[in-house]
Amino acid sequence: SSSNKKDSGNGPIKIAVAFPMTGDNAEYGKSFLLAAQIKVDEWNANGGVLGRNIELVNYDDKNSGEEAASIAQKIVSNPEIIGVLGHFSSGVSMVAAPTYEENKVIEISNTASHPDYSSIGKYIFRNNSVISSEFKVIEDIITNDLSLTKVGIVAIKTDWGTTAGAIAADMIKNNPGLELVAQEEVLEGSDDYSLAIAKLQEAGAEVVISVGMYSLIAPLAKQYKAVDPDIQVIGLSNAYAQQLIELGGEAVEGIIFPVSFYADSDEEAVKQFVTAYVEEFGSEPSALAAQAYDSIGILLEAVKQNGSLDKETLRDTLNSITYQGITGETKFDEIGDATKEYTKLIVKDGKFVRYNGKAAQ
Amino acid sequence: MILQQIFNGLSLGMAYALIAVGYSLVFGILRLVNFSHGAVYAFGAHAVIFFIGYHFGLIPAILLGVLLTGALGVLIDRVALYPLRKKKSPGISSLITTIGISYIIQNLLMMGFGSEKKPFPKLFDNRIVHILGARISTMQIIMFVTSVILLAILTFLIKGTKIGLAMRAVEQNEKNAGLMGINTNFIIAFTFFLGGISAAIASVLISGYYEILYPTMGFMVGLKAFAAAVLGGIGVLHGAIVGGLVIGVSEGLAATWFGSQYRDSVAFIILIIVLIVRPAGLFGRKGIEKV
Amino acid sequence: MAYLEVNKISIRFGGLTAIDKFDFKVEKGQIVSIIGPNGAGKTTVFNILSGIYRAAEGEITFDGRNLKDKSPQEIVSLGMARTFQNIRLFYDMRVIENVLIGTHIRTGYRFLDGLFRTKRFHLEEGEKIRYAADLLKTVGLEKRIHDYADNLPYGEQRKLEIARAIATGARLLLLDEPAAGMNPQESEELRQFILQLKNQGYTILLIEHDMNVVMNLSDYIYVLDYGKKIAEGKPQEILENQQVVAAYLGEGEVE
Amino acid sequence: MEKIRTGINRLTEGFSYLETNVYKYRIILYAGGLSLSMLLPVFGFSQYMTRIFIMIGIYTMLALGLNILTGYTGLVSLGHGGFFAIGAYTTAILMLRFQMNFLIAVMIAMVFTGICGLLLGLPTLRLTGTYLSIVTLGFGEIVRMVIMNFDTVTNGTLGIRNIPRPSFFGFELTLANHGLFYLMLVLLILVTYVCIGIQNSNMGRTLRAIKADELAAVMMGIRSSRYKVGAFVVSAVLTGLAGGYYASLVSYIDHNSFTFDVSIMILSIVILGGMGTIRGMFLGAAILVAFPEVARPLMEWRFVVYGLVLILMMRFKPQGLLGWRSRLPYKIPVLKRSQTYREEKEANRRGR
Amino acid sequence: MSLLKVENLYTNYGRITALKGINLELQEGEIISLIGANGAGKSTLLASITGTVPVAKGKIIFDKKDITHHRPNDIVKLGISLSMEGRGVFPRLTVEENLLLGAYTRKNKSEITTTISEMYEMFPRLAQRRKQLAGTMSGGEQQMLAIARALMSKPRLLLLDEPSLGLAPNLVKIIFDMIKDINRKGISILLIEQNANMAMRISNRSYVLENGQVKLHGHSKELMNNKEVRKAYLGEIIDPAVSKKVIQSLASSNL
Ligand SMILES: Nc1ncnc2c1ncn2[C@@H]1O[C@H](COP(=O)(O)OP(=O)(O)OP(=O)(O)O)[C@@H](O)[C@H]1O
Ligand SMILES: Nc1ncnc2c1ncn2[C@@H]1O[C@H](COP(=O)(O)OP(=O)(O)OP(=O)(O)O)[C@@H](O)[C@H]1O
Ligand SMILES: [Mg+2]
Ligand SMILES: [Mg+2]
Repeated sequence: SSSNKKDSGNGPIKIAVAFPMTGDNAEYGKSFLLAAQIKVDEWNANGGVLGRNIELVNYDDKNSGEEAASIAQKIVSNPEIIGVLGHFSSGVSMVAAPTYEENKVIEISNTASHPDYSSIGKYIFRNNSVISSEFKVIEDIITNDLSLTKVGIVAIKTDWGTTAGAIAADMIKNNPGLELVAQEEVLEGSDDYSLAIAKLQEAGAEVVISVGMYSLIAPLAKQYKAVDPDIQVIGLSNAYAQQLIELGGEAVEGIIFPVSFYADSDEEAVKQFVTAYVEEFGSEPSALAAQAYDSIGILLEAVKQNGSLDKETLRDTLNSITYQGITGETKFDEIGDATKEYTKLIVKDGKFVRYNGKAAQ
Repeated sequence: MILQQIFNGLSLGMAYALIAVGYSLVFGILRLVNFSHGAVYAFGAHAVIFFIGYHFGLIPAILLGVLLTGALGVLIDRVALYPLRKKKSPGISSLITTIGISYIIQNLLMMGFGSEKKPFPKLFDNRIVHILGARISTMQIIMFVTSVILLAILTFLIKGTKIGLAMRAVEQNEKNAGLMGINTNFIIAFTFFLGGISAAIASVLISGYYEILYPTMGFMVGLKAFAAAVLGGIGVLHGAIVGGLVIGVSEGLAATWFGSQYRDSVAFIILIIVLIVRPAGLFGRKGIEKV
Repeated sequence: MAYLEVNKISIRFGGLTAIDKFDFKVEKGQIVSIIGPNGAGKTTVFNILSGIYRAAEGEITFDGRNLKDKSPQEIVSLGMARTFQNIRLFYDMRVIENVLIGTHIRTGYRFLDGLFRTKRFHLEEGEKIRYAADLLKTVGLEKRIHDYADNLPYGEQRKLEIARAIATGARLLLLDEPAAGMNPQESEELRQFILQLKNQGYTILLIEHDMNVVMNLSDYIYVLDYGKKIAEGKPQEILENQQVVAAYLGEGEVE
Repeated sequence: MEKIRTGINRLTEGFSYLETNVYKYRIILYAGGLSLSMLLPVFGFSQYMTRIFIMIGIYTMLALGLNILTGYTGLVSLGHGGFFAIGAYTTAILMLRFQMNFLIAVMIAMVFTGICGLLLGLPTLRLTGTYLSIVTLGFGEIVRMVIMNFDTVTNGTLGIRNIPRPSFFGFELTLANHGLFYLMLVLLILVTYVCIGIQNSNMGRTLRAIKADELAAVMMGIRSSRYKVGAFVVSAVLTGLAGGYYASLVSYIDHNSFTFDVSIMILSIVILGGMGTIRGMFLGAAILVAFPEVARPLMEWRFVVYGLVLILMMRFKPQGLLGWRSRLPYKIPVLKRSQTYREEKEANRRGR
Repeated sequence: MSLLKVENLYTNYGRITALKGINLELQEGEIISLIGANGAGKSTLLASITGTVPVAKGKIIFDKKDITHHRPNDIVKLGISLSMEGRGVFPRLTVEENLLLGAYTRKNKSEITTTISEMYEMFPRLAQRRKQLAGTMSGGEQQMLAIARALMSKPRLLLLDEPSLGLAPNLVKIIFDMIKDINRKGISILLIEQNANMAMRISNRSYVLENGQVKLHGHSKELMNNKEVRKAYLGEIIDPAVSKKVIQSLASSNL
């Protein structure tokens, strides 16, 4: 009933930000909120959009489906809100998504990675890398750059980890040059990976793909290197975070992974964002934070190009634009997934640097 | 492989055992399931990091952190549990109270330190020793030795000293213990102090081993340690250690045979099976009831 | 055959032989007492009879049936109920509810009857409640029906415990030191009460240290010491038995 | 502190005073309360509010279920989230894979949860106190692990989504048409009815006796094992029902919907409301479910305050907010013209 | 010189006022007995003196020191020791550990060992069972342990709450002799007994409690001749009306 309700006019345009702000994953929520705020501040400094100021409304979903569901109800009952940046995990996003879809409120998640997430509805978008394309890069690293064959996988047992782990396994199985020697899933809530490591090592893995965030890859690398100093660890783009080096220390030296965002890039836009972010947060932004920043950017760009807040046309505009952001060029496909471009990074001397293959090092 | 996994399981179990001893202690003396123990454990590591941040140096920081955690134990008792005891309220309300406490500690830690995983300094140079073809790190050995020493000290304290006798008397009947001339408030505070200290020692060692700390680090480990304490028999300290090792080893074997993702379930399945066979745990004695 | 016949039962706790080949019998309608020094094993006999402990050897026949391997519940339903040396009421429940629990084994309606409030439920429940109220009246607790058990003074708690045992429909009552903690007047009232139970056809097996009660009530007395029977007989015979006087009654006048 | 204490005390004393004095009007009160809740949606609450009311209803059902086990029988379960999950998953799978109607699916789920209750209850009969609690805790975790690892049935960590809403004769119940709300109300009334039935019959009395003193109960001829297992089963069945409804309400479930925190929440409600009471479950659920919503403005302090609330409530009202002993006289049915009836009259006339 | 003085003492349990203005005095070296029906408040008085229940109003003075709101452990240190009603032994500790706890306030280890052997001499049964868990002892054995434990602290004032409860008749005599012995060694005693006859016989003075108040007090010899006391507490004259009433109510019931 409210889809055609005209917004009352001159007040600020509101965008909801719904992430865990308390609990285990609060660090992510806080950093995404900050990244989003930086983008909004940029726009507001340039006169806002459609002549109106932009305002973020912050919700804490504690990364719980139940909380998210009730927040979603709260968000859709506020007609001033045009879209939502959130939620954090796929599971939570998918509990909330139907409510947004029913009420024609745009949801963009910068983190959700469940394959089915964006197909929940037409108003549901994802500005996160699609895992299969990331694995193409990883395949390239292993076969061409490193020339290794025996691959092991350690995946975190979450919706995301399970899916990504399966895709990684497929990738290896379909490549006759690679051999999947072992695949282990590890549970959240324990920092001891020795059991999984022993199995991978026994199986003779030369390279291990760690399907998890920095909080998995850093201790994993540490514990693995203690028993096998020569192991090559490969990560995924969302492990790209300053904490990886803080936490992993020497053990993460030589870890390689694909990214669509690189904080030390020379691009002006990236520099500008990184400076603003570091000033506020004290550490460098992660890839996911950069995607949060870009997500707001795309949404505002779509509003601007659409020229009105009409929900249906706004959605169509969002689906058609191509956005140049700090995570590269972003364009949503039919179901609402973004395609991305990747560069490779390696940890060297406690820093992330671009990786150009073994020969080039 | 199996042997290696058993050793891995043993060192994992050592971590559970370390925490379980503190659980079992408070549990044994106060008949209280202290759900805040996991949070107190996390507090210990954070306290140490805090003092390190203020340039106290590693050893003084650890000492201060451990003492502060002991004090936290006493504070918890004074503020939240003592009033309940005074009212002779049912044990279950203390359980809910300790859950409330763990919410508070955990969230305050998050607010103060952030929820992310942070590095904890390495305590010892970690060397690998080969025993029977399996690798063991020096740190694992240190953890083992520490738990045994901790166990020995606590066991002597409880079984062999006057204060230990008083602790056992308080456990059985607080009012009558007072009538023996025992300062029950002091005894209970002392027990909580010991509980806090042992939690902190455990968390320093374990954090030092994995070189990692974060506010929710005590949750899953805490549950497992609780399971270990019960598995060994409530209040039986050496039982807590054996319980921890049993759970650790069964996780190791489970990971080998079924995969790492079955670790946790196997730990609890073992627990259930053992309790069905021995309803009072491995070393627990069935409560006597003279009719 | 006697109503209750106990044949050479023994039980050991670790190294201690708490009951050593004890045998005794109780005729229907009698009051029989077991006396003996502290720790002689009297309560243990009750625990064996009621199925809490299992005798290592020996046989028990009650009302023509062998009690071997019978569970406490089965024993109750055969018609034997007990009280405890340390009173064990359901303190968080009302007086009348305590008695209603006693009627439990005579409940015929099913779980679903209770859920759907069938006629059977109403009839039976009503009957039970009235029975309980009547019973309480006869033991002199009618003013306490609605009270909670822990608010009762000691003497009334004792009475309630007996009423609860009666409510099971038992015909043999095992009473473990019912007069303990009562003053002479109260124990005299209790004596009258037990006598009355006898007159109504109840059979009573009694443990008691109050000689005033024991000697004036018992038809027959067994004396235990260190788990062994050292004497048996009518009250007068027991009073004159030198062994009993030495081990139990003590020299001098009897209170 | 002192003020809070006297405040809370006065409040609950007030309630218990009301109980004694308003008893006569209870039918009117119940009817009033019921019609008020039936009218709730008509007051035009947002879907957000409706959702909160529904969640309160669900948690009331869960607490009523656990209350049978913990409140009456004295067996503390730290793993009721497991039964909740089993109910939800069974319902979801039956509805999705076999296109079953909600009602049939839920009923099968209840039976299945009941069987699980039996399977947990039987082997743990010999356990008491903390030993039992830790086993239930383990059970809850094992259920979660099974959900995570038994991919073919449970879809693993990906969870189950697109669970259909209940529909009857082609009419789909949603939040918007208040159908879900009324369905919750019907189920809640049903569960409450069952609990009252148990409480006021031999079963409830027996369970309470077992809680008070199991040995004494056994000596009264009670087969305590049967009743304890029975309590497990009934409790599981009711929890399974709540789970089934929950699955259909949120339409997406995964292993994270049924964590240890959920089990703790249910237990907290039971204890906060007042163990062994029915009224307490309603109040407890209302407070603990509504609190995080009301406290949203507190932001990160929210869960610190939540912890404080638990502690303070326990400190000042350890027996639960509505956990007083009834002061009403026990209801004794009277048969007219019976002997006892006449006697009583006579006694009254003489003036006791 | 008065060792213990209780002035206008009030104690409540929630809404119930159990003590309503008790006045009592005990001279150094005296035995005082406290008698009264169940629920009169005798145990509550001892609990108030030892600080285990909070006093609402009034004063308790021990050896010129106001101990009214002191904690139990401090009171024990001053030299008051209680053998409590219901024994209160620590069930999962051994007999010997229980005794050691009784001497918790004493420092000298060899003296404690001597006292323990004295206790074993007095109660040989305890010596036989020094390693047995107290909870598995029989009722009477536990009672002996409770008394022995109370003596372990070498108190100046010994409070005994129904020490003869559950004891065999010969032991009752021994216990009363023992009380006199202890007293001769200079320990003052406050004795609660249902067995008022015995209690009054060995005590210097007696207090009769009723409904939380002192109804009568005076020299025991005089009180024993008081008609009312004899009737109500010594059980000599049993009110025939009472027993008749009981019998009648039972006869009319249809059990
Ligand atoms: N479970 C047990 N373990 C070890 N010893 C026990 C156990 N139960 C009883 N005993 C011992 O067996 C003996 C008999 O105990 P019982 O309780 O039958 O005595 P009683 O005759 O009832 O004595 P009282 O008159 O003091 O109640 C006692 O010495 C007691 O210590
Ligand atoms: N913990 C308690 N809570 C509430 N009321 C109590 C409590 N203890 C005792 N009372 C009440 O206080 C009053 C005095 O009890 P007290 O135990 O002091 O009596 P007593 O003279 O020692 O009796 P007895 O001969 O039975 O030991 C009684 O009415 C009793 O019901
Ligand atoms: Mg006995
Ligand atoms: Mg008393």
